[in-house]
Amino acid sequence: MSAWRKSLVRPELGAICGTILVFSFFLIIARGTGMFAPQGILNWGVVSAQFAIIAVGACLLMIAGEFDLSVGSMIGFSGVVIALMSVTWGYPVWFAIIVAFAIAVAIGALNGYLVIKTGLPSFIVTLAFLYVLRGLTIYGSIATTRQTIIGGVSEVAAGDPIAWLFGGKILGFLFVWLADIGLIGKFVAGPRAGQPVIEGVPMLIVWALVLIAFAHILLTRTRFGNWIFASGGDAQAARYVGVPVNRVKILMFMFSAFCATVFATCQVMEFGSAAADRGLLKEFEAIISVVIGGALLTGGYGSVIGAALGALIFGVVQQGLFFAGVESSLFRVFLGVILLMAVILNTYIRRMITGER
Amino acid sequence: MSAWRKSLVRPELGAICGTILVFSFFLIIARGTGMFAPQGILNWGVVSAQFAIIAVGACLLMIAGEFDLSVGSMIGFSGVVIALMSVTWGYPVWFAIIVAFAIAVAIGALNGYLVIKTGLPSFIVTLAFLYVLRGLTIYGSIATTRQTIIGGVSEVAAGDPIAWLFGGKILGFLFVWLADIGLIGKFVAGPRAGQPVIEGVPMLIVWALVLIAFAHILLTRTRFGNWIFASGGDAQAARYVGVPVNRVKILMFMFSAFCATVFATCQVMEFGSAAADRGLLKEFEAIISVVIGGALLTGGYGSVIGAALGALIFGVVQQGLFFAGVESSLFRVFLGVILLMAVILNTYIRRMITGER
Amino acid sequence: EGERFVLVSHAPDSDSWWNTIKNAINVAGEQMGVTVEYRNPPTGDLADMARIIEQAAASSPDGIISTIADFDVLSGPLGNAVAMGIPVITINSGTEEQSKEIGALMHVGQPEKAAGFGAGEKAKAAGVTKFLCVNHYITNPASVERCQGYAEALGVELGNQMIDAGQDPAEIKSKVMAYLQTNPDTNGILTLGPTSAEPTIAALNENGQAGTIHFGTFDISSEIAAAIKSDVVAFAIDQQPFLQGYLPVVILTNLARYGVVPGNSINSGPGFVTKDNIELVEKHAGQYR
Amino acid sequence: MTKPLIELIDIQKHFGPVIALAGVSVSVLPGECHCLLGDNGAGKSTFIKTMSGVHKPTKGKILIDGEEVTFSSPRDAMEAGVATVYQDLAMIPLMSVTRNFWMGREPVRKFGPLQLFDFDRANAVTLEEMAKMGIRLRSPDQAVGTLSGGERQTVAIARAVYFGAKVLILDEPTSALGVRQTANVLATIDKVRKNGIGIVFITHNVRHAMAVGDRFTVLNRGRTLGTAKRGEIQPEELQDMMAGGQELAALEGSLGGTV
Amino acid sequence: MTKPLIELIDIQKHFGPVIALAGVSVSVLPGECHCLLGDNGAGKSTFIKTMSGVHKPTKGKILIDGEEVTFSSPRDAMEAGVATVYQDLAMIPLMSVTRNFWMGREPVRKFGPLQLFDFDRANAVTLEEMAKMGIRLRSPDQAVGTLSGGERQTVAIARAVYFGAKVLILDEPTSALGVRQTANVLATIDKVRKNGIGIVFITHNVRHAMAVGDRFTVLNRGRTLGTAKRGEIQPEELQDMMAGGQELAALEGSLGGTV
Ligand SMILES: Nc1ncnc2c1ncn2[C@@H]1O[C@H](COP(=O)(O)OP(=O)(O)OP(=O)(O)O)[C@@H](O)[C@H]1O
Ligand SMILES: Nc1ncnc2c1ncn2[C@@H]1O[C@H](COP(=O)(O)OP(=O)(O)OP(=O)(O)O)[C@@H](O)[C@H]1O
Ligand SMILES: [Mg+2]
Ligand SMILES: [Mg+2]
Repeated sequence: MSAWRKSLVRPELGAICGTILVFSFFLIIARGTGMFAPQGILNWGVVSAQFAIIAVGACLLMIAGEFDLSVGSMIGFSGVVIALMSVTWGYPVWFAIIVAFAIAVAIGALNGYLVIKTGLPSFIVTLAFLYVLRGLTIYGSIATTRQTIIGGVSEVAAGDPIAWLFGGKILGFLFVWLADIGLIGKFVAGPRAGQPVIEGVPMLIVWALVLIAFAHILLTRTRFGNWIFASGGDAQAARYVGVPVNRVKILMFMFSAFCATVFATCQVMEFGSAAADRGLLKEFEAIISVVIGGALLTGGYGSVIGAALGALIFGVVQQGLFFAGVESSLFRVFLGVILLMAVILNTYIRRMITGER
Repeated sequence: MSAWRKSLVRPELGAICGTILVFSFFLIIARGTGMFAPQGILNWGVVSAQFAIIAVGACLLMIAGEFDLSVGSMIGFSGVVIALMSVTWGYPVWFAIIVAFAIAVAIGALNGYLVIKTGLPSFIVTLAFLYVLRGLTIYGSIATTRQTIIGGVSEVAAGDPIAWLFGGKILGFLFVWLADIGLIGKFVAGPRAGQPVIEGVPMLIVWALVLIAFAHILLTRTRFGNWIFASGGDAQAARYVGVPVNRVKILMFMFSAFCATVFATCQVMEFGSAAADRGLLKEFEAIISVVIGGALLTGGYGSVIGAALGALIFGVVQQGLFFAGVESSLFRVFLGVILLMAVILNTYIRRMITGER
Repeated sequence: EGERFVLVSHAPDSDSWWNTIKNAINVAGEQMGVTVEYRNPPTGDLADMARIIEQAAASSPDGIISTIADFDVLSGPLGNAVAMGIPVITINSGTEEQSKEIGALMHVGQPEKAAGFGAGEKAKAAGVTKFLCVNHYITNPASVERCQGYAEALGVELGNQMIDAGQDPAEIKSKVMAYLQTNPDTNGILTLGPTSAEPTIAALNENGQAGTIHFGTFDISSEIAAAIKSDVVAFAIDQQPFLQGYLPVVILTNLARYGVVPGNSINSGPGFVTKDNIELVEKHAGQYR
Repeated sequence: MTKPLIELIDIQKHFGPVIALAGVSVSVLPGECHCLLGDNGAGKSTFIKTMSGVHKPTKGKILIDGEEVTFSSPRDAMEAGVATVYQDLAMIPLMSVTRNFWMGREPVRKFGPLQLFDFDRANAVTLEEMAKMGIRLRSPDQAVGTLSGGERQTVAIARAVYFGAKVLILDEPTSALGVRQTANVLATIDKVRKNGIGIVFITHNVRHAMAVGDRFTVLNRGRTLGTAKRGEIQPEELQDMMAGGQELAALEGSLGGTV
Repeated sequence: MTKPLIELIDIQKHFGPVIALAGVSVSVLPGECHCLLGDNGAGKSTFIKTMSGVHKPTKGKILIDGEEVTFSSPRDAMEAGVATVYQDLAMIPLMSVTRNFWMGREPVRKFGPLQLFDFDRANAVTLEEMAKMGIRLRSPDQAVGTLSGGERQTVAIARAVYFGAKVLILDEPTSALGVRQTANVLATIDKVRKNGIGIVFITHNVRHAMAVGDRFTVLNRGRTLGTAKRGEIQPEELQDMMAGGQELAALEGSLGGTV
């Protein structure tokens, strides 16, 4: 294999090709629709960032040999915990957020503990939690507020020291400048007339980038990353050379729950409300992003960059079809077809890399 | 192991215990509520029969070593095919039903073919079909009728030679007689005053019983049943002794699609309409029933009777909570907990039987 | 000529009720010679809906028509669209006040709670004291509000009278029958749309209580129309979705072409469909009604 | 000389660039035990997989009773009377002994229009055949997973024997067995052979081979080093040919200097 | 006499009712190659798993440099200088050679507050160590799955050797190797031994054992048949003890009468 070929043949190759293809497609199809204007980019950027946040958690967990179907329910659960605590019970928002993270991570640990202790497939254990968490979320919000949506978080979050980390926007000055030199538009009416149409980069995107960078470095550049690969590749072999496999797996379940809670908190802070139905089917979307990104469903192989690209493809296709004016129900058809094609391509690439038969 | 113990320790033991437990529980909790009156029995009987129909398909498929996440989408798809063909395009209902079965079974075969040919996990392939089929269903019904609920099937189905097989009721005379001798009540008011409270046994229940009997005999008493076990237990070993593993697996995918279509057809015939969102998450419910019934997620082990009892537990718990007046959103929590406990118990029983470590 | 508008709903792909609105925007689009795109979050996730509004704004249309399914979630993106100089009309769920706060031109529709309240008032007049609200979409806030409004009009606690019915017709039917069997003193039923109404009608037919319980529903379908005619269903609350789709397109077109716009919000409903006016409704049920 | 039951002539098998077999000819006579020996990777497994229809040979002929045949699946080979017991893939632990025993050849009984698995007969035969092999089952319903590794191997052999194959291929049947069970297997091989069945016995263990073998073929990197009759060759020679004895001897010498 | 590196005294190990080890004592001296031989199921694997911290002995003592220790995990054993190469579970095919080589003992490099996997050093060392074992890697990023079975085993041995274990346990390292790679492994064992490391070498192959062994212990049904020094015992005796030779001889005799 030449150096050139070697640098090319990597787990995320399929996702890279996919990304190029998808962008070329939409550059042709949806050129004039504003999809690639600054605002349009921000739009699919935010959607992709959302997918990326949960995909990163699912990716490391999948490489460690497990997966988590309770991600979607966890998103609804964490959001409702924050809203209940801050709005209904009047605790400060920063406290509500910390408690939500603590509970979510503890549930992730419980997930992991059950998988390790009972030796059951994570499919079953986390499927049980998919139902339990969603049930608790609906029950909790109805029992306390007689509603499944709890609003008013924005008001109580104003001036909170942590809330900004999830709902804020940064680099605003940059967009003011860009608007001044005419590169992006300004609002022309309403109370915000004169301000640039893009207020700043939402913290959601920052979180996505930070999590991707963190997970990528963790996975590829640290000792712990090697343990993640080893735990998923062959848990027994890893144990024999002293890798603390159980700890690695439980930590990855916790990380997956952490990512789900980041997702939930950003959403609650941005929109000011939590609803019991948030995150429905997001577990599948996370798994799909990861698998499109070249990871192996059975563990031991994959790439965070690939998963992030998978999320990008997911986001761009979803929003791009809207821009292109395609009937939205066809999105699912596209998604299924992309998934199948990506997996077949990835299998081929993986065999080339690993000599698997 | 004594003969007594031996006759007891079987795959469905866990489900049997669960059934006894669940019934005892509701006999205590919901005794006075009419849950165990004839009408109440019919009530949870129908719900359980629905679960059982898809659980049977999922059970054989799971024993053959694969599973099918597209069951729920297939339910929506088949229903819409029938309604579109009969109501919108005016074909006779029997023809629409036959075409729906043919298409569904063909898609099942395609699922199986892709799994066999690409060697991909069935999780991924059928996840793709979950999205593709749901997308096609919604798109198809909107594109042709601008609606996602297509009604009016009852009118066109009147007098149809096949429709009755799915939507009819049998043994009506029995209930008239039972009402006459006073064993069951009669309507005292309303348009049907004087008729027995139970009109007959819905064909749905008949289908469930027939499918359970068929699958149970197929699995435990025939040569083909042995091939199903062998294909799921160790495909390679089975191939070496001449079991046509690929054919077995593809046939089981087709059977699973067949069961989904039975489910869909019964529903369309009973309610007179098909909706594109029917069957949402039914794949999980089928898998849960099967797993509660003692089958092994990875194949090669399980029991149709167990799966049927799993469906019964599912239906009784769901309806029982209503009879007992428990907050209905808690059902999901119960379900998750039952699933976990059942699987742990089943794992223990299985190890006892198979000497697995 | 050829203006482009985007209508964003909160309904999942599979929600049948919105077809009337889709038909309305087609009719209006043809009549006015404009294109109207219909967009919705595929799973009904309101956060996704916010993204779609942002995306619609980014494609700089000549106007946006949107629901206010959740003011908290949608006020931001809709406000931004207004600030970008895009005319916005809000429809369906949401209140006039919320619409004003966002800066929209007007609101065409009826608030959910008030609609539920209206249904409750009718029920109260008919002597309903204990009721069942069949919620097939428990995770959707609007549907909970309908039940809540109904309960308030009756002056009773909602409590366990709202059930989480799920979307499967057989399960809805069985749950309704189970509920009625254990709560035989129930004398009122509210369903929130065809998905829950049709199995409930089937349930009442089967347990012989058809016509003996005061039964109100939201929205209309051919099955519901038939049930109204046979006295099983007392009324269907029709917020006349056709108007919610049709009027905004016409208004936005006129605004774009001639700069004229009505000064006030428009109440498209509630219209109560009863046996008296069912004939006309039935003809267009599911299409224009 | 008796006519061979099966004759493989100049079999070649390539896996892409890998040449697993480069022209191997072997024949099996009725009632003989033909031992196939060879170092790891010599191609023994590939060769017997070709013989039993799992692989199609890239080149070469297979003759059964003198007539050329082509096997397109293991079933074909089984039907032609070639049965194989694979070392790892013989049994499915989750299934009962009876189900395993009859897997792929289930006896059926007519029940009206139905063709049912004839469990009465199947169980009876299984118990009987296992008893012949010296294994007393608690019950034919017992899962194979509850048997010891050796017992599992024995079930597999009993099965192949029972189905009256004309040629019985055993891929390292003794490598996972204890001494007593090995002795049982070897004794069984002897019994089977006396019924006129030809046996292909693959092993690493020269002692096991010498105990029952009539002819010995050594494979080396996909080629035969020739076939020898019993008595024509000494265990030591066989051991040397098989384990690359000369090279090892050289190694021993070189190390010997340093120890 | 030199002091043993590790001494296992009267080790017993029961799995429920199964007595896998019924009192085995073995010691390993610095610079010696101690061969552990035995029939299948004799308890060899169980014994070395006890030595390497995977199993806790039911009874018995483990002394390292004369002091009693208890291993509660493989990590403990590794840290005490006992490294093990398992036959099947040595390598993870999906991971690169470097990642496998360092698995569980990754070298880290400080990068600000971060502790990063030091790939430069890891790759360099891996390449070098593999070269020492006679394997030229295309690249240290190469997945282990692309190596031959023999090469994989060699990586595992190279790894254990590199980590400078005081005691190196090899569980049938040669059973999946061709002759040339076997010779390589044996030569490596010899090299390692000369650095004063004690080696426990488990094998079925008496020739391989004789080539490098200094002492030989034969296990049989969880018991030792005693330990012999090199030169005190002949290969034939060893073979007989190990493979239950007498029983086989008897069998051969009984069959001989019938052939
Ligand atoms: N499916 C395959 N694809 C590619 N190469 C293969 C395949 N099967 C076998 N080989 C190669 O063919 C050669 C012979 O392998 P084979 O398994 O037949 O040896 P063997 O004599 O049975 O060895 P052992 O004693 O280890 O069982 C080896 O080099 C092996 O790598
Ligand atoms: N985890 C376990 N649970 C129960 N019994 C076990 C376990 N591990 C090993 N045994 C039993 O202990 C005995 C010794 O097995 P062991 O694997 O140590 O033998 P061995 O000498 O390594 O054989 P081989 O040459 O086949 O590798 C066997 O009877 C085996 O069945
Ligand atoms: Mg082999
Ligand atoms: Mg061993």
